[in-house]
Amino acid sequence: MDAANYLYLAALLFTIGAVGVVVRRNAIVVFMCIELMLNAANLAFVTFSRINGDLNGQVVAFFTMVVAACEVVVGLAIIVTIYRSRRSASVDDASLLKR
Amino acid sequence: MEFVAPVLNYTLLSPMLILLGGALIGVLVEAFVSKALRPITQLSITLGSLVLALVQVWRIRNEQSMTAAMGSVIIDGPAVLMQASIIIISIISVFLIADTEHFTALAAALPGSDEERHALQTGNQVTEVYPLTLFAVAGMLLFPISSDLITLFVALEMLSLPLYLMAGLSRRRRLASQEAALKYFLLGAFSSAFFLFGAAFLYGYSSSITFAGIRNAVVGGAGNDVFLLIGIAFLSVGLLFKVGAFPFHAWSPDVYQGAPTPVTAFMAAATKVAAFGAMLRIFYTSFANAQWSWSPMLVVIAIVTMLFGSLVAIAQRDVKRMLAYSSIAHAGFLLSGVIALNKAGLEASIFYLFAYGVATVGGFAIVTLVRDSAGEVTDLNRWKGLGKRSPWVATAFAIFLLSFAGIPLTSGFIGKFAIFSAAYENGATSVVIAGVLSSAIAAFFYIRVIVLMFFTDPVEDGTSVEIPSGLTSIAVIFSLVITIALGVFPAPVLNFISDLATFIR
Amino acid sequence: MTTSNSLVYLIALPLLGATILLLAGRRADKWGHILGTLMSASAFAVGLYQLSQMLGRSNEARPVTQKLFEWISVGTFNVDAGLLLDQLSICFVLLITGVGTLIHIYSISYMSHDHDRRRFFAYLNLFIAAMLLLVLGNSYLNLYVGWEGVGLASYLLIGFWNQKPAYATASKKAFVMNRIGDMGLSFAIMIAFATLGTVSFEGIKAASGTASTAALTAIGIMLLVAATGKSAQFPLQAWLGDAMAGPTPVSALIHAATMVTAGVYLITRSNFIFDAAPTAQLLVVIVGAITLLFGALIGTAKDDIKKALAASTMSQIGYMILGAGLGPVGYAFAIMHLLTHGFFKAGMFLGAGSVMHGMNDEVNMRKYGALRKFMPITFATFGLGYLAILGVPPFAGFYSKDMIIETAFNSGGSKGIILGTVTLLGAGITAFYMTRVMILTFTGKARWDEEAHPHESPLLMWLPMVVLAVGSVSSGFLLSRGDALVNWLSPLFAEHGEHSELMKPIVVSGLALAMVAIGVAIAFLKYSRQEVAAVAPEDVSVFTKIARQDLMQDRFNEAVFMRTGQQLTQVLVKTDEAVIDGAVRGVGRLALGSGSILRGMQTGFVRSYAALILIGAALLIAAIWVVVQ
Amino acid sequence: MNSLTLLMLLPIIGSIAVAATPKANETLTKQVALATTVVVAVATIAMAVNFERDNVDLQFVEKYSWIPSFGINFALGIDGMALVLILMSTVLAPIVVLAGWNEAHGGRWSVKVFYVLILVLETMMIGVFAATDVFLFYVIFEAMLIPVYFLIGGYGTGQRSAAAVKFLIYSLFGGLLMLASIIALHVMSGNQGGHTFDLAALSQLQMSSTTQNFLFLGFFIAFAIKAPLWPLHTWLPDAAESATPGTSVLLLGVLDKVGTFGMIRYCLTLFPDASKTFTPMILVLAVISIVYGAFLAIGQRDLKRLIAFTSISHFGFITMGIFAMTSQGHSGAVLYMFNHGFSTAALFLVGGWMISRRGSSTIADFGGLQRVTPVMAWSFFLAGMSSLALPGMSSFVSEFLVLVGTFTRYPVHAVIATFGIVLAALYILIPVQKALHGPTTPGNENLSDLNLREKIAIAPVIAIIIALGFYPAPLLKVINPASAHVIAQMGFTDPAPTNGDK
Amino acid sequence: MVDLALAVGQTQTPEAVMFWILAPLTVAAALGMLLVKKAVHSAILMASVMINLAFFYIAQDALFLGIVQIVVYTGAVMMLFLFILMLVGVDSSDSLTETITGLRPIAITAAVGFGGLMVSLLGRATLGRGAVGLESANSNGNVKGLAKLLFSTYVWPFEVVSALLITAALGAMVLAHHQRIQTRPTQRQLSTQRFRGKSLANAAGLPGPGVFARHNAVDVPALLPDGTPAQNSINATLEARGDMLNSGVFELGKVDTSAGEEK
Repeated sequence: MDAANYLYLAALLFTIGAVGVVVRRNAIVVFMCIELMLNAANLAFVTFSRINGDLNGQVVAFFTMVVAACEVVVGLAIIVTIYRSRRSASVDDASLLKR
Repeated sequence: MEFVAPVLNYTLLSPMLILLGGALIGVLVEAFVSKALRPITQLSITLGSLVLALVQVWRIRNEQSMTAAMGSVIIDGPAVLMQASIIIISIISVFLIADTEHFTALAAALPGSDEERHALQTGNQVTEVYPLTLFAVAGMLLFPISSDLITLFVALEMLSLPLYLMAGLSRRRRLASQEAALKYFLLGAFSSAFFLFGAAFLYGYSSSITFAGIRNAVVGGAGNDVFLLIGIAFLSVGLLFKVGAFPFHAWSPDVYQGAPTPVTAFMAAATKVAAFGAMLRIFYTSFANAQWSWSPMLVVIAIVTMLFGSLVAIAQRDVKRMLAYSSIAHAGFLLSGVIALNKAGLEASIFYLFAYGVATVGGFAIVTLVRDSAGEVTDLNRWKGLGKRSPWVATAFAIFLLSFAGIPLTSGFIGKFAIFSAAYENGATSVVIAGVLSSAIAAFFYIRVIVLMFFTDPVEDGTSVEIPSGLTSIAVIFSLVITIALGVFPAPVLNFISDLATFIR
Repeated sequence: MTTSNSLVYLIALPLLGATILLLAGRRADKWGHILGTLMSASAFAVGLYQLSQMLGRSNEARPVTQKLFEWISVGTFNVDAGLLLDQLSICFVLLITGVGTLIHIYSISYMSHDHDRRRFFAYLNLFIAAMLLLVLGNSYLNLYVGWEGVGLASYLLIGFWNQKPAYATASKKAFVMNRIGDMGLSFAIMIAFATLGTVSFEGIKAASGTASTAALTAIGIMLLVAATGKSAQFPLQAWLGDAMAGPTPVSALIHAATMVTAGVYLITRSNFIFDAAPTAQLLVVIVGAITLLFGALIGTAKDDIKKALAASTMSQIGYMILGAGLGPVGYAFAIMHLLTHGFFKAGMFLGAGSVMHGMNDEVNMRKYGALRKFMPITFATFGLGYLAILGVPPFAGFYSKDMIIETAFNSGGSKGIILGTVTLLGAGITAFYMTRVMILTFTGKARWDEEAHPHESPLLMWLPMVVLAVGSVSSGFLLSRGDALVNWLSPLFAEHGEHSELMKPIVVSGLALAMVAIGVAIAFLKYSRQEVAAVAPEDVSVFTKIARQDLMQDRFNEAVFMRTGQQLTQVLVKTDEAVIDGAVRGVGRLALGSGSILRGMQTGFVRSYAALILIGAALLIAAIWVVVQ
Repeated sequence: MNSLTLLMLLPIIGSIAVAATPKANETLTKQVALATTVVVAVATIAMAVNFERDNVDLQFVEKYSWIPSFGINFALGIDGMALVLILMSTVLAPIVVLAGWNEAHGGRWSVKVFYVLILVLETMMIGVFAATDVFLFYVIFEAMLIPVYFLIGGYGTGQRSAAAVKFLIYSLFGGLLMLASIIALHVMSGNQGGHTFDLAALSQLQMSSTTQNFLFLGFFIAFAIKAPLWPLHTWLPDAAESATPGTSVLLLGVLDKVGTFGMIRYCLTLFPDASKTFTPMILVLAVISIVYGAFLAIGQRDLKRLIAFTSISHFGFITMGIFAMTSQGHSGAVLYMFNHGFSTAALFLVGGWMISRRGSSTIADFGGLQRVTPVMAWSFFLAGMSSLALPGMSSFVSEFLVLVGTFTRYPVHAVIATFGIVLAALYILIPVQKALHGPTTPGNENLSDLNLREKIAIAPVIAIIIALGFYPAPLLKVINPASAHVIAQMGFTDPAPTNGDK
Repeated sequence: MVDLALAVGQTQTPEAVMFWILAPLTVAAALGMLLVKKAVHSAILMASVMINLAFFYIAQDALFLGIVQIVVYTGAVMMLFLFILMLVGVDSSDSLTETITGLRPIAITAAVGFGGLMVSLLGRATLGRGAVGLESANSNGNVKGLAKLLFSTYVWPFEVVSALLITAALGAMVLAHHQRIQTRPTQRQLSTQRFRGKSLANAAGLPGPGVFARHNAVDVPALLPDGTPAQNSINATLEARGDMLNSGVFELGKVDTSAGEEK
């Protein structure tokens, strides 16, 4: 078993998350894709932690989870607010500001 | 493996602690102080803690420490300079924030609803912006002094989250404001994912998450550098996003336009200092020895950013968007300070950041003053003849614009000169030439605004300049004085920077 | 060499007059003409005084210099504001101030009805000063100042009645064509400085001994160009006819007696250059020969009395130039002809002015006729001048012109024969057209307009005419008696060996007189025997038509230079607007356009922005991938 | 001795005084401005008297540390060339103020602002010629644009704002190129013994010829835009057309001289080798400017544009003289700068009066002014004569020196340039004929002649033009040592007379 | 990447088995997130990815993180997502057709390029040192090890994170909290108001949904006597969610009444 496989997995998940941000329109799904990217990063951290043989990576992953939780709170609050104003959770509808 | 109790050097951390303390008090004020008293209380607390923090920064100006917070932060000259710059810019911004009329009366109320109208009538204010500001400032103070990836990431989020929120709190054009918040948030989170992913690879490469450890790994240079390169690239994506460099700039015009103008001013100025501070530190210390790998990348990004910002700014019709693109161009100029990778580059960047930040706050302060019955007027066509109606406001704005354009005797010129000199010294001639070219392009749109204000006859459409309230006046005058003083007598500040600007590793 | 402190007064007095008259404005209207005349007269007095001083000294000591101040001094380029009065310049000084003063006097009366008489006198004074500077300057650069100064004065005087657009145009034309000539003088000075290191007469004379022929030829040709411009020689002669737009005294003074002869002065003054540059000298002769025929031919067809006289002037100066081009032998004769011509041509011009004065400013000779009875003095003085220009002995022209014809014949070889023939032919044609002028003006039937009431001019006008007539009669004899002028000038010029005589003087005189007789006879047959139409007939030969149009010279200039120039100007104006400024504006538009296009990237959709970030990141990865490969 | 600083401070003090005058009392404002400029002019003349003219070193030297970390000093000092140009600037200033007494009234802003801008500009005009620190020079060079920009855009006529923008953008573009060069100099000086901007020290820098060429171009293009050299000239006609006459005088008469001054002071001194490399190209441009400017002037219908194009031609002469590298050419060029200042001033001021009276700047709208307004017509005529370099006018001396100096080294260029003098006759005489001569056309019958103030303003200009035409020695004696010094530094000696051995 | 091969002892084979089973599932779930229409389904798939990741964490000696991933991340954070999804309309589905011109091909190209290059790069990476494994680091137990780091080395960021949490809470409050600006009216006030209003139309209370309508579902508005639909008979929430049926369909005038007249 090669630990590198985890890294490939992380890269794939990260890519999928990034694509999700681009292709999905529902703000919540977009946000979930971002969470997916963070999770991919966490997986990379954990894997590297194991490769490097120290726990710093795991600490980072832990911090990431906490920070991500905060981000989720703020992000969802913003999404709800905009949903309440616009009656739409589509990120495409929020395009007043452009050019 | 015995647990050793952590030792924190509270003196060195005090600027941040003071601000966090102030923010916490602010939160308590929200809970316990009557509505009527809240604005003044919050303002006093905010200003007080900022000033106190500044004093504290001054007092630790000659300190150097790698262990102030168990190795999580570095206190050195550049740290002090960045922190001082951020605090000064924040103080000016707070004057703007404190002025009435910018923030929604009740963020939870639907735009156009009775509830909102009622809240407006009763003079309700979202005084939470003060603690949010303080949290953001604290994050900004932490960002450029972080010395490991965890702290860097936490600081990044800490400065970002309050800004995401504050971007959505505009009183007028609330839908646009909320949209700005959404865009800022989504893209910010997106970019911080890249940042984190990059951090993971750096950790993988160096088996350390401290800058020093990364530096050692880079110097030691074992194996091939794929992990390092990926790490640098993705970390840069996060950082470049924050500074608004092409192609990671796209959020900034929309957010600058949508956010309440004081917030725009604050984030345009202070965030840039913080982000570039962090960038300078990490590139100057950790990645310095891998210059071959990132320098070409940054050169290309810097050149494209300068040109892109300048070119697109020409085509703008909205003053806030124009300033946003201008700030993109300036991000390009500032990147040449990173590319310079020498002491001159560091000094120049710090000077530039401060000068640009102050002028930016001043510029946006003027934007808050130009309004009609529906609030701020940002359509440039309606700025016509401003010089006729309110010569002083227009003159002040013109001076800020001239500073952006880098006309001598303004701070912008000294900054531009210094930063391009530093880049040239490092042989980045292409950046200097692109910088000069895009400065010429940029001059075009700055001057066009001056033409609009001074040489075009006013249209009678109700646009008027609000008589500046005391607070905004203070902000404008303060910025103006600094902008001119740094243009005419930059020597003391330059010397001060020069004495301090050395990263410890 | 003698120095003097008083030379400057020659120039200063008329200059002072001009300055006072111009600055005082209308306040000086009452006495302006008197002051102007006095200034001119006092300059004449100074000239006489200088002459008397000069006569009292030996040949070598005669030239007088005065250094006023250091004018331009940069590196080795040192030019003093210095004056030189020698045997040559004194002739000119006296001619200029003498004839000038007479014309001042004449003008008092001639211009008495003009509102701007004071200004006229100011210009006249200015002209006198400039002309004196021209002949007194001790270096080419000083000469150049006077050279352009007389050009300016000429411009002002030709355009004196510039409210008439044609006159204004004429003055501009004169100035511009003169400037083309002046350019030649500039070139000559530049070449002289570059090759010889100096621009003073003295210095160049000293250096000319050792200088290469090429350099001297170049200088000489350029001086010739200058001379053609100022002296209305081919090919720059076209302005002179138009210059008759000026008041008649001006034509007399500037465009007959003095300024137009400056070219002769220049060539004579530069004798040391031309003597050492045979090619240039040959060109001088050719120019002179062409012009003398050219002018004479034009003169045959002109009905405007002043233009006829102007053509005659052109032709006569052609004689002088030709004479000057013949080298050391010819210089003195050229000068002599210049002086005698100064008298008789000025006299005739004043006569023409007098006629016009009496004929309501009519200039068309076809509307004259039979004026002899009404203007006896004018007729007499004009007639004496006529005889002089024809070269009838013992009038002035006989001495001077025959000398030139003789010298031409004797210049050797086929050149001598050609030149002699040309000069003889010229004499014949001169006789023809001058007789034509006489007949049309003074004899025959009156063809006046209704309102014409011809009368003799007042004293102030005829007195100068009389004085000049006396000069026309006697000057030739006086100057040639015992080779007075030749000997007087000889120290300035190189020695010349005796030429083989092709023809004896008496033969030449005989031939010349014969030609004159033929010319007069033809004119008599053509104009005295037949009715003269009051309106110029249109059914004339092609040659007449061409001659009437100044031998197509104006047409040529217009077509070749003016039109081309105008078109070039228009093209350049458009080019500047469209191409150069267009390029500048294009750069601006390019920036604005690309800005607008790039602006399109900002679609407002957050997902596009994310895509942009993703692309950016992908590009970074791609870059790494390339690096790692 | 800090007389130069004091001299620079005087107009600033004056501008403060102007700003302090009550808004209602415009006359007082003007009087204060006039008094200030007169005082400055007198002070400059006093300085000129104390100038040791045979001393080729900089005089009235002063040096204060300004931005030590970049090695930037506030360093002033003048040689003969700078003295002459400062003299020109400060003497022109009161004339402009007096001549344009009512210029400020048509402006967007108050009369006070106009004079404050003029006085600030005067300070900069002194400083830009006196600076011996390259950075200081650049700062003033760029900062000068701002007052001029507002003077054109705020008080001009017609398309004033567009013209002002064009002027500013053009100049800024050139300035930025120069900035790039200055940055390179700064860095190189840092690598070669410490950052400095001292002109003398910078001229000792070692650099490769490629570098030198590029840096030279940076400076030269900036200067070639300023002293408009074909094909970088298109801003000038627009600016001159739109600016008030007084502004035009300061713009063409003084500001544009900074370009030619800079070519001598900076291009030649700092990059002698590159100057030599580019000389052939520059001379060609100069000759094109001479002829092209003249042709364009002939083709203009607008009086102000015409004058602007004549200046392009004249700047061609100046540039040619500078790069001819002979003492005659050089001294001639410097003298030309001075003379051009006055002859252009005369043209613009009188032209301005004509235009303001007639209410049109189209030449064809005038006619027969000589009969209606003789003094004005004469003034214009004399100004024109000065412009076409009639001998006896000061410009003749300089133009001839340039030509003769050029001829000794570059005969072909000089010959082509000399054709310019014929064109000059045309471009002056055509407007003279159209505007002053001919019958008095409708609309011109009732124009008033110059009043006393205007006469007082124009008299010294014409007096200087004529006096220097006959006696240029006072200036030449000051200029010659400086020019000779530059030529010698460049390693040139005047070509000896060939004695025709070509 | 050979250097990274870990000798992780006995667990090697089981780990590999687990990996090869779970990893495809994880990727599939992640891809599913992009492809399903309903946001709720995406959320469920996301949760499954997270749980899979938790297994990977545990497999890689990150026991604490694995647990936290399940309990906190999946349990709390994902629930928050679902909660909000419920709020904004649980069954609203997303059209997957791309509306922004050219975005999809660009996105796919970028993604394929990005992912492909990443994978290719990782394949080339060498670390120059062997993989270590966490045996020694976890010798005192994973939790203890982490705790030691958290509370000593990383105490400062740990502290700062608290500020972050406060920020988040404060932010959520700012955006969501409706401050009561007026005192709530009492029953009495309300009824007074009802009768003193301009119209007495609603004095007797609002009509219920479906009354007189051809359908009596809650999302069908009642019909007024004149046959027009009464908008106020529908619950505001339904209306806000967009679940109200078009009342115009039920207008009496639109009902085909012609049949009765035909014989």
